[in-house]
Amino acid sequence: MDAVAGVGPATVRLAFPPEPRLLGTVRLVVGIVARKAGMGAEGIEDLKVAVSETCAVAVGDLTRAGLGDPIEIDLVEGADRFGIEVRDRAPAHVLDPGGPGDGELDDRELGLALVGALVDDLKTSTLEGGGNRTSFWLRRGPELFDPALDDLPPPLT
Amino acid sequence: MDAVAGVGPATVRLAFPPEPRLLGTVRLVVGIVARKAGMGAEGIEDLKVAVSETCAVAVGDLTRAGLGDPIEIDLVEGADRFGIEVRDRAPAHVLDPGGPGDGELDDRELGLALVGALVDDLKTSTLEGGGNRTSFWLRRGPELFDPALDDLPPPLT
Amino acid sequence: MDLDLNVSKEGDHSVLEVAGEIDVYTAPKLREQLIELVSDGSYHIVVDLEKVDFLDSTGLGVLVGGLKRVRNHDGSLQLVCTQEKILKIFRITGLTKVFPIHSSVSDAITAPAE
Amino acid sequence: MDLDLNVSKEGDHSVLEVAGEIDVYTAPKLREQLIELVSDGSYHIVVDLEKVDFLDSTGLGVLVGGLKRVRNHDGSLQLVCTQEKILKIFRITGLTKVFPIHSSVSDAITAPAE
Ligand SMILES: Nc1ncnc2c1ncn2[C@@H]1O[C@H](COP(=O)(O)OP(=O)(O)O)[C@@H](O)[C@H]1O
Ligand SMILES: Nc1ncnc2c1ncn2[C@@H]1O[C@H](COP(=O)(O)OP(=O)(O)O)[C@@H](O)[C@H]1O
Repeated sequence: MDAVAGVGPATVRLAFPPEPRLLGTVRLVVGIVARKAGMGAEGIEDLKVAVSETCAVAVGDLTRAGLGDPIEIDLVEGADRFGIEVRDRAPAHVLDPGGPGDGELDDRELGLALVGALVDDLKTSTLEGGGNRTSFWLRRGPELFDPALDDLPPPLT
Repeated sequence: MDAVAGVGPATVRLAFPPEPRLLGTVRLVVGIVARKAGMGAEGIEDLKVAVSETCAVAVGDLTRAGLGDPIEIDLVEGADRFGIEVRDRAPAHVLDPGGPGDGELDDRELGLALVGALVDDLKTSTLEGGGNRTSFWLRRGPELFDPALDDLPPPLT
Repeated sequence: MDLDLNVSKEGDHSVLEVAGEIDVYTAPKLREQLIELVSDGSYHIVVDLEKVDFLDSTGLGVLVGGLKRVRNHDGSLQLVCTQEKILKIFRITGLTKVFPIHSSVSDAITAPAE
Repeated sequence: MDLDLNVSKEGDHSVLEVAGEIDVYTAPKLREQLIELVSDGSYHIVVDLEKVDFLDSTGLGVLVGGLKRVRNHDGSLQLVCTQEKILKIFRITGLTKVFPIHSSVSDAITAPAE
Protein backbone atom coordinates (compact mmCIF):
# COMPACT_ATOMS: atom_id res chain seq x y z
CA MET A 1 0.00 0.00 0.00
CA ASP A 2 2.06 2.90 -1.25
CA ALA A 3 -0.71 5.40 -1.78
CA VAL A 4 0.11 8.85 -0.48
CA ALA A 5 -2.68 11.07 0.82
CA GLY A 6 -4.33 12.76 -2.12
CA VAL A 7 -2.07 11.11 -4.67
CA GLY A 8 -3.01 7.92 -6.47
CA PRO A 9 -5.80 5.57 -5.60
CA ALA A 10 -6.90 5.11 -1.99
CA THR A 11 -6.33 1.55 -0.87
CA VAL A 12 -8.11 0.20 2.14
CA ARG A 13 -6.54 -3.00 3.40
CA LEU A 14 -8.29 -5.65 5.43
CA ALA A 15 -6.78 -8.71 7.07
CA PHE A 16 -8.59 -11.50 8.88
CA PRO A 17 -7.79 -14.99 10.21
CA PRO A 18 -9.02 -17.89 8.07
CA GLU A 19 -12.33 -18.50 9.81
CA PRO A 20 -15.42 -19.15 7.67
CA ARG A 21 -17.64 -17.16 10.05
CA LEU A 22 -15.71 -14.00 9.13
CA LEU A 23 -16.62 -14.21 5.43
CA GLY A 24 -19.88 -12.41 6.09
CA THR A 25 -17.95 -9.58 7.76
CA VAL A 26 -15.59 -9.42 4.80
CA ARG A 27 -18.52 -9.12 2.39
CA LEU A 28 -20.05 -6.32 4.43
CA VAL A 29 -16.77 -4.42 4.53
CA VAL A 30 -16.22 -4.83 0.79
CA GLY A 31 -19.79 -3.66 0.22
CA ILE A 32 -19.23 -0.53 2.31
CA VAL A 33 -15.97 0.45 0.71
CA ALA A 34 -17.31 -0.22 -2.79
CA ARG A 35 -20.44 1.81 -2.14
CA LYS A 36 -18.43 4.72 -0.76
CA ALA A 37 -16.32 4.49 -3.92
CA GLY A 38 -19.44 4.98 -6.01
CA MET A 39 -20.04 1.45 -7.29
CA GLY A 40 -23.64 0.64 -8.26
CA ALA A 41 -25.75 -2.00 -6.54
CA GLU A 42 -25.12 -4.72 -9.10
CA GLY A 43 -21.38 -4.11 -9.13
CA ILE A 44 -21.29 -4.26 -5.34
CA GLU A 45 -23.06 -7.64 -5.35
CA ASP A 46 -20.67 -8.96 -7.98
CA LEU A 47 -17.66 -7.84 -5.96
CA LYS A 48 -19.07 -9.41 -2.79
CA VAL A 49 -19.58 -12.75 -4.49
CA ALA A 50 -16.15 -12.63 -6.12
CA VAL A 51 -14.29 -11.70 -2.93
CA SER A 52 -16.24 -14.20 -0.87
CA GLU A 53 -15.49 -17.06 -3.28
CA THR A 54 -11.83 -16.11 -3.43
CA CYS A 55 -11.53 -15.87 0.35
CA ALA A 56 -13.45 -19.12 0.87
CA VAL A 57 -10.85 -20.93 -1.22
CA ALA A 58 -8.08 -19.32 0.83
CA VAL A 59 -9.79 -20.21 4.12
CA GLY A 60 -10.09 -23.83 2.96
CA ASP A 61 -6.50 -24.05 1.77
CA LEU A 62 -5.08 -22.51 4.94
CA THR A 63 -7.22 -24.67 7.19
CA ARG A 64 -6.25 -27.89 5.35
CA ALA A 65 -2.61 -26.83 5.64
CA GLY A 66 -3.07 -26.20 9.36
CA LEU A 67 -2.17 -22.53 8.95
CA GLY A 68 -3.76 -19.59 10.73
CA ASP A 69 -2.02 -16.84 8.78
CA PRO A 70 -4.30 -13.92 8.04
CA ILE A 71 -5.78 -13.40 4.59
CA GLU A 72 -5.12 -9.92 3.24
CA ILE A 73 -7.44 -7.98 1.01
CA ASP A 74 -6.62 -4.73 -0.77
CA LEU A 75 -9.57 -2.64 -1.89
CA VAL A 76 -8.37 -0.19 -4.53
CA GLU A 77 -10.43 2.80 -5.58
CA GLY A 78 -9.27 3.62 -9.11
CA ALA A 79 -10.36 6.63 -11.12
CA ASP A 80 -13.01 4.66 -12.97
CA ARG A 81 -12.84 1.19 -11.47
CA PHE A 82 -12.65 -0.72 -8.24
CA GLY A 83 -9.94 -3.33 -7.78
CA ILE A 84 -9.58 -6.15 -5.28
CA GLU A 85 -6.54 -8.21 -4.49
CA VAL A 86 -6.63 -11.18 -2.12
CA ARG A 87 -3.45 -12.70 -0.74
CA ASP A 88 -3.01 -15.78 1.40
CA ARG A 89 -0.04 -17.76 2.68
CA ALA A 90 -1.40 -21.22 1.84
CA PRO A 91 0.67 -23.70 -0.20
CA ALA A 92 -0.10 -23.48 -3.94
CA HIS A 93 -3.72 -24.32 -4.69
CA VAL A 94 -4.23 -28.01 -5.32
CA LEU A 95 -7.52 -29.69 -6.07
CA ASP A 96 -8.67 -31.89 -3.22
CA PRO A 97 -7.19 -35.27 -4.23
CA GLY A 98 -10.14 -37.11 -2.71
CA GLY A 99 -12.39 -35.25 -5.14
CA PRO A 100 -15.53 -33.41 -4.15
CA GLY A 101 -16.96 -36.49 -2.43
CA ASP A 102 -20.57 -37.04 -1.46
CA GLY A 103 -21.58 -36.96 -5.12
CA GLU A 104 -21.64 -33.16 -5.09
CA LEU A 105 -20.22 -30.73 -7.60
CA ASP A 106 -16.73 -29.46 -7.02
CA ASP A 107 -17.47 -26.17 -5.28
CA ARG A 108 -14.08 -24.77 -6.12
CA GLU A 109 -14.66 -25.16 -9.86
CA LEU A 110 -18.11 -23.60 -9.54
CA GLY A 111 -16.58 -20.81 -7.49
CA LEU A 112 -13.87 -20.09 -10.03
CA ALA A 113 -16.45 -20.07 -12.83
CA LEU A 114 -18.49 -17.57 -10.85
CA VAL A 115 -15.62 -15.22 -10.12
CA GLY A 116 -14.38 -15.36 -13.70
CA ALA A 117 -17.83 -14.50 -15.03
CA LEU A 118 -18.56 -11.69 -12.58
CA VAL A 119 -15.39 -9.60 -12.69
CA ASP A 120 -12.90 -8.25 -15.19
CA ASP A 121 -9.29 -9.16 -15.60
CA LEU A 122 -9.12 -12.02 -13.11
CA LYS A 123 -5.50 -12.90 -12.40
CA THR A 124 -4.00 -15.48 -10.08
CA SER A 125 -0.37 -16.02 -9.23
CA THR A 126 1.73 -17.55 -6.49
CA LEU A 127 3.58 -15.40 -3.99
CA GLU A 128 7.30 -15.62 -3.37
CA GLY A 129 7.83 -17.62 -0.21
CA GLY A 130 4.53 -19.46 -0.68
CA GLY A 131 0.98 -18.28 -1.01
CA ASN A 132 -1.50 -17.06 -3.58
CA ARG A 133 -2.52 -13.74 -5.03
CA THR A 134 -5.83 -13.25 -6.83
CA SER A 135 -6.81 -9.91 -8.29
CA PHE A 136 -9.67 -8.57 -10.33
CA TRP A 137 -11.52 -5.34 -10.91
CA LEU A 138 -14.84 -3.92 -11.97
CA ARG A 139 -15.68 -0.67 -13.71
CA ARG A 140 -17.52 1.69 -11.49
CA GLY A 141 -20.29 4.19 -12.03
CA PRO A 142 -23.64 3.56 -13.66
CA GLU A 143 -23.70 0.80 -16.25
CA LEU A 144 -24.44 2.68 -19.46
CA PHE A 145 -25.12 -0.47 -21.41
CA ASP A 146 -25.27 -4.18 -20.68
CA PRO A 147 -23.40 -5.86 -23.51
CA ALA A 148 -23.58 -9.60 -24.07
CA LEU A 149 -20.55 -11.26 -22.52
CA ASP A 150 -18.83 -11.80 -25.88
CA ASP A 151 -19.27 -8.15 -26.80
CA LEU A 152 -17.06 -7.09 -23.89
CA PRO A 153 -13.68 -5.59 -24.71
CA PRO A 154 -10.79 -7.97 -24.12
CA PRO A 155 -9.12 -7.74 -20.70
CA LEU A 156 -6.39 -5.13 -20.47
CA THR A 157 -3.52 -7.56 -20.05
CA MET B 1 -1.96 -10.50 14.56
CA ASP B 2 -0.94 -13.91 15.81
CA ALA B 3 -4.38 -15.43 16.17
CA VAL B 4 -4.61 -18.99 14.90
CA ALA B 5 -7.88 -20.24 13.46
CA GLY B 6 -10.11 -21.34 16.29
CA VAL B 7 -7.56 -20.45 18.98
CA GLY B 8 -7.52 -17.12 20.78
CA PRO B 9 -9.40 -13.99 19.83
CA ALA B 10 -10.17 -13.25 16.19
CA THR B 11 -8.50 -10.06 15.11
CA VAL B 12 -9.63 -8.21 12.04
CA ARG B 13 -7.11 -5.66 10.89
CA LEU B 14 -7.89 -2.62 8.80
CA ALA B 15 -5.44 -0.18 7.24
CA PHE B 16 -6.23 3.02 5.37
CA PRO B 17 -4.37 6.09 4.11
CA PRO B 18 -4.72 9.25 6.23
CA GLU B 19 -7.61 10.84 4.34
CA PRO B 20 -10.43 12.42 6.36
CA ARG B 21 -13.06 11.21 3.89
CA LEU B 22 -12.22 7.60 4.85
CA LEU B 23 -13.16 8.10 8.52
CA GLY B 24 -16.80 7.38 7.71
CA THR B 25 -15.77 4.11 6.10
CA VAL B 26 -13.69 3.23 9.15
CA ARG B 27 -16.66 3.87 11.44
CA LEU B 28 -18.90 1.65 9.33
CA VAL B 29 -16.35 -1.16 9.33
CA VAL B 30 -15.85 -0.92 13.09
CA GLY B 31 -19.63 -0.95 13.51
CA ILE B 32 -19.97 -4.11 11.41
CA VAL B 33 -17.22 -6.03 13.15
CA ALA B 34 -18.44 -4.96 16.60
CA ARG B 35 -22.02 -5.93 15.78
CA LYS B 36 -20.94 -9.33 14.47
CA ALA B 37 -18.99 -9.73 17.71
CA GLY B 38 -22.19 -9.25 19.67
CA MET B 39 -21.75 -5.70 20.95
CA GLY B 40 -24.94 -3.83 21.77
CA ALA B 41 -26.08 -0.67 20.00
CA GLU B 42 -24.74 1.74 22.62
CA GLY B 43 -21.37 0.00 22.78
CA ILE B 44 -21.10 0.12 19.01
CA GLU B 45 -21.75 3.87 18.99
CA ASP B 46 -19.17 4.42 21.72
CA LEU B 47 -16.57 2.41 19.81
CA LYS B 48 -17.31 4.32 16.61
CA VAL B 49 -16.83 7.67 18.32
CA ALA B 50 -13.66 6.50 20.07
CA VAL B 51 -12.05 5.03 16.96
CA SER B 52 -13.07 8.01 14.85
CA GLU B 53 -11.58 10.52 17.30
CA THR B 54 -8.39 8.48 17.59
CA CYS B 55 -8.02 8.14 13.83
CA ALA B 56 -8.84 11.82 13.24
CA VAL B 57 -5.89 12.76 15.45
CA ALA B 58 -3.66 10.36 13.49
CA VAL B 59 -4.89 11.72 10.14
CA GLY B 60 -4.11 15.26 11.30
CA ASP B 61 -0.67 14.37 12.66
CA LEU B 62 0.33 12.44 9.53
CA THR B 63 -0.95 15.15 7.22
CA ARG B 64 0.87 17.91 9.10
CA ALA B 65 4.03 15.79 8.96
CA GLY B 66 3.54 15.32 5.21
CA LEU B 67 3.27 11.55 5.63
CA GLY B 68 0.91 9.22 3.79
CA ASP B 69 1.64 6.07 5.79
CA PRO B 70 -1.45 4.01 6.41
CA ILE B 71 -3.14 3.99 9.79
CA GLU B 72 -3.64 0.48 11.14
CA ILE B 73 -6.54 -0.64 13.28
CA ASP B 74 -6.83 -3.98 15.05
CA LEU B 75 -10.30 -5.05 16.05
CA VAL B 76 -10.03 -7.74 18.70
CA GLU B 77 -12.95 -9.97 19.65
CA GLY B 78 -12.24 -11.09 23.20
CA ALA B 79 -14.30 -13.62 25.11
CA ASP B 80 -16.29 -10.93 26.88
CA ARG B 81 -15.01 -7.69 25.43
CA PHE B 82 -14.09 -5.93 22.24
CA GLY B 83 -10.69 -4.27 21.92
CA ILE B 84 -9.39 -1.70 19.45
CA GLU B 85 -5.82 -0.67 18.80
CA VAL B 86 -4.91 2.18 16.46
CA ARG B 87 -1.36 2.63 15.21
CA ASP B 88 0.08 5.41 13.11
CA ARG B 89 3.57 6.38 11.97
CA ALA B 90 3.33 10.09 12.78
CA PRO B 91 5.95 11.84 14.92
CA ALA B 92 4.99 11.91 18.60
CA HIS B 93 1.78 13.84 19.21
CA VAL B 94 2.40 17.51 19.83
CA LEU B 95 -0.22 20.11 20.45
CA ASP B 96 -0.57 22.54 17.58
CA PRO B 97 1.85 25.33 18.63
CA GLY B 98 -0.41 27.92 17.01
CA GLY B 99 -3.18 26.86 19.39
CA PRO B 100 -6.69 26.08 18.31
CA GLY B 101 -7.03 29.37 16.48
CA ASP B 102 -10.26 31.03 15.35
CA GLY B 103 -11.39 31.32 18.95
CA GLU B 104 -12.60 27.73 18.97
CA LEU B 105 -12.06 25.02 21.55
CA ASP B 106 -9.12 22.72 21.11
CA ASP B 107 -10.73 19.80 19.30
CA ARG B 108 -7.96 17.45 20.26
CA GLU B 109 -8.56 18.01 23.97
CA LEU B 110 -12.27 17.58 23.52
CA GLY B 111 -11.59 14.45 21.49
CA LEU B 112 -9.36 12.95 24.15
CA ALA B 113 -11.92 13.72 26.83
CA LEU B 114 -14.55 11.96 24.77
CA VAL B 115 -12.51 8.83 24.11
CA GLY B 116 -11.44 8.58 27.74
CA ALA B 117 -15.03 8.84 28.92
CA LEU B 118 -16.49 6.38 26.43
CA VAL B 119 -14.13 3.41 26.64
CA ASP B 120 -12.29 1.36 29.24
CA ASP B 121 -8.57 1.14 29.83
CA LEU B 122 -7.45 3.79 27.35
CA LYS B 123 -3.70 3.50 26.79
CA THR B 124 -1.40 5.49 24.56
CA SER B 125 2.26 4.90 23.86
CA THR B 126 4.82 5.69 21.21
CA LEU B 127 6.03 3.06 18.76
CA GLU B 128 9.65 2.13 18.30
CA GLY B 129 10.89 3.86 15.18
CA GLY B 130 8.28 6.62 15.54
CA GLY B 131 4.54 6.60 15.70
CA ASN B 132 1.73 6.20 18.17
CA ARG B 133 -0.33 3.37 19.55
CA THR B 134 -3.70 3.91 21.21
CA SER B 135 -5.72 1.05 22.61
CA PHE B 136 -8.94 0.65 24.53
CA TRP B 137 -11.70 -1.88 25.01
CA LEU B 138 -15.35 -2.22 25.91
CA ARG B 139 -17.22 -5.08 27.54
CA ARG B 140 -19.60 -6.77 25.20
CA GLY B 141 -22.97 -8.35 25.54
CA PRO B 142 -25.92 -6.83 27.34
CA GLU B 143 -24.89 -4.44 30.09
CA LEU B 144 -25.92 -6.30 33.22
CA PHE B 145 -24.84 -3.52 35.48
CA ASP B 146 -23.04 -0.25 35.09
CA PRO B 147 -20.34 -0.20 37.75
CA ALA B 148 -18.46 2.92 38.62
CA LEU B 149 -15.12 2.95 36.85
CA ASP B 150 -13.20 2.05 40.01
CA ASP B 151 -15.25 -1.12 40.42
CA LEU B 152 -13.87 -2.49 37.14
CA PRO B 153 -11.26 -5.24 37.29
CA PRO B 154 -7.76 -3.94 36.68
CA PRO B 155 -6.51 -4.06 33.06
CA LEU B 156 -4.59 -7.19 32.10
CA THR B 157 -1.31 -5.46 31.46
CA MET C 1 -25.51 -18.03 12.48
CA ASP C 2 -26.91 -15.88 9.69
CA LEU C 3 -29.05 -18.63 8.18
CA ASP C 4 -32.61 -19.46 9.23
CA LEU C 5 -34.42 -22.54 7.96
CA ASN C 6 -38.11 -23.22 8.23
CA VAL C 7 -39.84 -26.37 6.97
CA SER C 8 -43.54 -26.69 6.25
CA LYS C 9 -45.70 -29.28 4.51
CA GLU C 10 -47.87 -28.42 1.50
CA GLY C 11 -49.63 -31.64 0.38
CA ASP C 12 -46.90 -34.05 -0.67
CA HIS C 13 -44.34 -31.24 -0.94
CA SER C 14 -41.98 -30.10 1.77
CA VAL C 15 -41.28 -26.40 1.58
CA LEU C 16 -37.93 -25.31 2.97
CA GLU C 17 -37.81 -21.57 3.46
CA VAL C 18 -34.26 -20.27 3.69
CA ALA C 19 -33.48 -16.82 5.07
CA GLY C 20 -30.08 -15.18 5.35
CA GLU C 21 -26.71 -15.84 3.77
CA ILE C 22 -25.69 -19.19 2.27
CA ASP C 23 -21.91 -19.47 2.21
CA VAL C 24 -19.08 -21.77 3.29
CA TYR C 25 -19.95 -21.06 6.92
CA THR C 26 -23.69 -21.62 6.81
CA ALA C 27 -24.08 -24.13 3.95
CA PRO C 28 -23.46 -27.19 6.18
CA LYS C 29 -26.62 -26.33 8.11
CA LEU C 30 -28.59 -26.30 4.84
CA ARG C 31 -26.99 -29.59 3.77
CA GLU C 32 -27.98 -31.27 7.06
CA GLN C 33 -31.54 -30.05 6.68
CA LEU C 34 -31.85 -31.42 3.13
CA ILE C 35 -30.35 -34.76 4.17
CA GLU C 36 -32.78 -34.93 7.10
CA LEU C 37 -35.77 -34.21 4.88
CA VAL C 38 -34.83 -36.97 2.45
CA SER C 39 -34.15 -39.47 5.28
CA ASP C 40 -37.59 -38.63 6.64
CA GLY C 41 -39.13 -39.54 3.29
CA SER C 42 -39.64 -36.04 1.83
CA TYR C 43 -38.77 -36.58 -1.83
CA HIS C 44 -40.57 -33.54 -3.26
CA ILE C 45 -38.85 -30.48 -1.93
CA VAL C 46 -39.41 -26.81 -2.72
CA VAL C 47 -36.56 -24.56 -1.57
CA ASP C 48 -37.79 -20.99 -1.17
CA LEU C 49 -34.84 -18.62 -1.69
CA GLU C 50 -36.83 -15.37 -1.59
CA LYS C 51 -35.30 -14.33 1.75
CA VAL C 52 -31.76 -15.29 0.82
CA ASP C 53 -29.40 -12.32 0.71
CA PHE C 54 -26.31 -14.10 -0.48
CA LEU C 55 -25.55 -17.38 -2.22
CA ASP C 56 -22.11 -18.73 -3.02
CA SER C 57 -20.81 -21.78 -4.83
CA THR C 58 -20.87 -23.90 -1.68
CA GLY C 59 -24.58 -23.19 -1.44
CA LEU C 60 -25.04 -24.14 -5.09
CA GLY C 61 -23.18 -27.38 -4.41
CA VAL C 62 -25.47 -28.16 -1.49
CA LEU C 63 -28.58 -27.57 -3.62
CA VAL C 64 -27.19 -29.80 -6.39
CA GLY C 65 -26.43 -32.44 -3.74
CA GLY C 66 -30.04 -32.21 -2.55
CA LEU C 67 -31.29 -32.60 -6.11
CA LYS C 68 -29.24 -35.77 -6.56
CA ARG C 69 -30.62 -37.21 -3.33
CA VAL C 70 -34.28 -36.66 -4.18
CA ARG C 71 -33.71 -38.00 -7.71
CA ASN C 72 -32.48 -41.26 -6.19
CA HIS C 73 -36.06 -41.55 -4.95
CA ASP C 74 -37.68 -40.29 -8.19
CA GLY C 75 -38.37 -37.08 -6.33
CA SER C 76 -37.98 -33.40 -7.23
CA LEU C 77 -36.20 -30.32 -5.92
CA GLN C 78 -37.59 -27.04 -7.15
CA LEU C 79 -36.55 -23.52 -6.31
CA VAL C 80 -38.50 -20.33 -5.68
CA CYS C 81 -36.53 -17.25 -6.61
CA THR C 82 -37.32 -13.89 -8.20
CA GLN C 83 -34.33 -11.94 -6.89
CA GLU C 84 -32.17 -10.87 -9.80
CA LYS C 85 -28.90 -11.07 -7.84
CA ILE C 86 -29.56 -14.69 -6.85
CA LEU C 87 -30.90 -15.71 -10.28
CA LYS C 88 -27.70 -14.32 -11.76
CA ILE C 89 -25.66 -16.86 -9.77
CA PHE C 90 -27.74 -19.75 -11.15
CA ARG C 91 -27.58 -18.35 -14.67
CA ILE C 92 -23.82 -17.84 -14.74
CA THR C 93 -23.16 -21.36 -13.50
CA GLY C 94 -25.63 -22.91 -15.95
CA LEU C 95 -27.77 -24.21 -13.09
CA THR C 96 -30.97 -22.62 -14.43
CA LYS C 97 -30.96 -25.65 -16.75
CA VAL C 98 -30.67 -28.02 -13.81
CA PHE C 99 -33.23 -26.58 -11.39
CA PRO C 100 -36.84 -25.69 -12.10
CA ILE C 101 -37.07 -22.11 -10.80
CA HIS C 102 -40.47 -20.63 -9.97
CA SER C 103 -41.67 -17.23 -8.88
CA SER C 104 -43.77 -18.44 -5.95
CA VAL C 105 -44.18 -21.48 -3.73
CA SER C 106 -47.66 -22.15 -5.13
CA ASP C 107 -46.30 -22.06 -8.69
CA ALA C 108 -43.67 -24.59 -7.67
CA ILE C 109 -46.20 -26.92 -6.03
CA THR C 110 -48.65 -26.85 -8.91
CA ALA C 111 -45.96 -27.17 -11.57
CA PRO C 112 -46.32 -30.36 -13.63
CA ALA C 113 -43.80 -33.00 -12.61
CA GLU C 114 -41.04 -33.36 -15.17
CA MET D 1 -20.16 14.43 1.20
CA ASP D 2 -22.28 12.86 3.88
CA LEU D 3 -23.54 16.16 5.32
CA ASP D 4 -26.60 18.06 4.15
CA LEU D 5 -27.42 21.55 5.37
CA ASN D 6 -30.71 23.33 4.97
CA VAL D 7 -31.45 26.87 6.19
CA SER D 8 -34.90 28.32 6.78
CA LYS D 9 -36.22 31.45 8.47
CA GLU D 10 -38.66 31.32 11.37
CA GLY D 11 -39.39 34.90 12.48
CA ASP D 12 -36.09 36.37 13.65
CA HIS D 13 -34.52 32.90 13.97
CA SER D 14 -32.53 31.09 11.34
CA VAL D 15 -33.02 27.34 11.53
CA LEU D 16 -30.11 25.29 10.26
CA GLU D 17 -31.13 21.68 9.73
CA VAL D 18 -28.15 19.35 9.63
CA ALA D 19 -28.41 15.81 8.25
CA GLY D 20 -25.68 13.19 8.09
CA GLU D 21 -22.34 12.79 9.80
CA ILE D 22 -20.39 15.66 11.36
CA ASP D 23 -16.71 14.76 11.55
CA VAL D 24 -13.27 16.07 10.61
CA TYR D 25 -14.17 15.65 6.95
CA THR D 26 -17.56 17.35 6.92
CA ALA D 27 -17.28 19.87 9.79
CA PRO D 28 -15.65 22.58 7.62
CA LYS D 29 -18.86 22.74 5.56
CA LEU D 30 -20.86 23.33 8.76
CA ARG D 31 -18.36 25.97 9.92
CA GLU D 32 -18.66 27.85 6.61
CA GLN D 33 -22.43 27.80 6.84
CA LEU D 34 -22.44 29.21 10.38
CA ILE D 35 -19.96 31.93 9.43
CA GLU D 36 -22.10 32.83 6.43
CA LEU D 37 -25.26 33.07 8.53
CA VAL D 38 -23.61 35.42 10.99
CA SER D 39 -22.08 37.57 8.24
CA ASP D 40 -25.56 37.83 6.75
CA GLY D 41 -26.87 39.18 10.04
CA SER D 42 -28.50 36.03 11.45
CA TYR D 43 -27.64 36.28 15.14
CA HIS D 44 -30.34 33.96 16.46
CA ILE D 45 -29.59 30.50 15.17
CA VAL D 46 -31.26 27.17 15.90
CA VAL D 47 -29.22 24.16 14.82
CA ASP D 48 -31.47 21.14 14.35
CA LEU D 49 -29.41 17.98 14.95
CA GLU D 50 -32.28 15.47 14.76
CA LYS D 51 -31.02 14.01 11.47
CA VAL D 52 -27.39 13.84 12.55
CA ASP D 53 -26.09 10.27 12.71
CA PHE D 54 -22.65 11.03 14.04
CA LEU D 55 -20.98 13.92 15.83
CA ASP D 56 -17.32 14.14 16.77
CA SER D 57 -15.22 16.65 18.68
CA THR D 58 -14.51 18.68 15.55
CA GLY D 59 -18.24 19.14 15.15
CA LEU D 60 -18.54 20.20 18.79
CA GLY D 61 -15.74 22.71 18.21
CA VAL D 62 -17.57 24.17 15.22
CA LEU D 63 -20.78 24.56 17.23
CA VAL D 64 -18.87 26.25 20.06
CA GLY D 65 -17.26 28.54 17.47
CA GLY D 66 -20.71 29.42 16.14
CA LEU D 67 -21.91 30.18 19.65
CA LYS D 68 -19.00 32.57 20.21
CA ARG D 69 -19.74 34.34 16.93
CA VAL D 70 -23.42 34.99 17.66
CA ARG D 71 -22.60 36.09 21.21
CA ASN D 72 -20.38 38.80 19.75
CA HIS D 73 -23.65 40.18 18.39
CA ASP D 74 -25.70 39.48 21.54
CA GLY D 75 -27.29 36.62 19.64
CA SER D 76 -28.08 33.01 20.52
CA LEU D 77 -27.27 29.54 19.26
CA GLN D 78 -29.65 26.85 20.39
CA LEU D 79 -29.72 23.17 19.57
CA VAL D 80 -32.51 20.73 18.84
CA CYS D 81 -31.64 17.19 19.80
CA THR D 82 -33.47 14.24 21.33
CA GLN D 83 -31.18 11.46 20.13
CA GLU D 84 -29.57 9.78 23.10
CA LYS D 85 -26.33 8.95 21.27
CA ILE D 86 -25.82 12.60 20.28
CA LEU D 87 -26.91 14.01 23.66
CA LYS D 88 -24.34 11.70 25.26
CA ILE D 89 -21.56 13.48 23.38
CA PHE D 90 -22.69 16.87 24.71
CA ARG D 91 -23.12 15.51 28.20
CA ILE D 92 -19.69 13.88 28.41
CA THR D 93 -17.93 17.00 27.26
CA GLY D 94 -19.90 19.23 29.61
CA LEU D 95 -21.42 21.16 26.70
CA THR D 96 -25.00 20.61 27.89
CA LYS D 97 -24.14 23.50 30.23
CA VAL D 98 -23.03 25.66 27.33
CA PHE D 99 -25.81 25.08 24.80
CA PRO D 100 -29.55 25.35 25.38
CA ILE D 101 -30.81 22.00 24.02
CA HIS D 102 -34.46 21.64 23.04
CA SER D 103 -36.61 18.77 21.88
CA SER D 104 -38.13 20.56 18.89
CA VAL D 105 -37.50 23.57 16.68
CA SER D 106 -40.66 25.29 17.94
CA ASP D 107 -39.53 24.80 21.56
CA ALA D 108 -36.22 26.40 20.67
CA ILE D 109 -37.82 29.37 18.95
CA THR D 110 -40.29 30.08 21.74
CA ALA D 111 -37.73 29.56 24.50
CA PRO D 112 -37.18 32.70 26.55
CA ALA D 113 -33.92 34.44 25.65
CA GLU D 114 -31.32 33.96 28.37
N1 LIG E 1 -6.89 -6.42 -11.43
C1 LIG E 1 -6.65 -5.51 -10.51
N2 LIG E 1 -6.75 -5.86 -9.21
C2 LIG E 1 -6.50 -4.99 -8.25
N3 LIG E 1 -6.16 -3.73 -8.47
C3 LIG E 1 -6.06 -3.35 -9.74
C4 LIG E 1 -6.29 -4.19 -10.81
N4 LIG E 1 -6.11 -3.51 -11.97
C5 LIG E 1 -5.78 -2.30 -11.61
N5 LIG E 1 -5.75 -2.19 -10.28
C6 LIG E 1 -5.41 -1.05 -9.47
O1 LIG E 1 -6.40 -0.10 -9.62
C7 LIG E 1 -5.79 1.16 -9.48
C8 LIG E 1 -6.44 2.07 -10.40
O2 LIG E 1 -6.06 1.68 -11.66
P1 LIG E 1 -6.19 2.77 -12.76
O3 LIG E 1 -5.55 2.24 -13.99
O4 LIG E 1 -5.72 4.07 -12.18
O5 LIG E 1 -7.76 2.78 -12.90
P2 LIG E 1 -8.51 3.80 -13.75
O6 LIG E 1 -8.59 3.12 -15.09
O7 LIG E 1 -9.77 3.87 -12.99
O8 LIG E 1 -7.69 5.05 -13.76
C9 LIG E 1 -4.30 0.98 -9.76
O9 LIG E 1 -3.59 1.40 -8.63
C10 LIG E 1 -4.09 -0.50 -9.94
O10 LIG E 1 -3.08 -0.96 -9.08
N1 LIG F 1 -6.96 -2.26 25.85
C1 LIG F 1 -6.98 -3.19 24.89
N2 LIG F 1 -6.94 -2.81 23.61
C2 LIG F 1 -6.93 -3.69 22.64
N3 LIG F 1 -7.00 -5.01 22.84
C3 LIG F 1 -7.05 -5.43 24.10
C4 LIG F 1 -7.06 -4.56 25.18
N4 LIG F 1 -7.13 -5.27 26.32
C5 LIG F 1 -7.17 -6.54 25.94
N5 LIG F 1 -7.12 -6.62 24.61
C6 LIG F 1 -7.11 -7.79 23.80
O1 LIG F 1 -8.35 -8.39 23.85
C7 LIG F 1 -8.16 -9.78 23.71
C8 LIG F 1 -9.11 -10.47 24.55
O2 LIG F 1 -8.71 -10.27 25.84
P1 LIG F 1 -9.23 -11.29 26.89
O3 LIG F 1 -8.52 -11.09 28.15
O4 LIG F 1 -9.23 -12.64 26.24
O5 LIG F 1 -10.73 -10.78 26.98
P2 LIG F 1 -11.81 -11.50 27.80
O6 LIG F 1 -11.74 -10.82 29.13
O7 LIG F 1 -12.99 -11.17 26.96
O8 LIG F 1 -11.41 -12.93 27.80
C9 LIG F 1 -6.73 -10.08 24.09
O9 LIG F 1 -6.11 -10.69 22.98
C10 LIG F 1 -6.09 -8.75 24.32
O10 LIG F 1 -4.90 -8.60 23.53
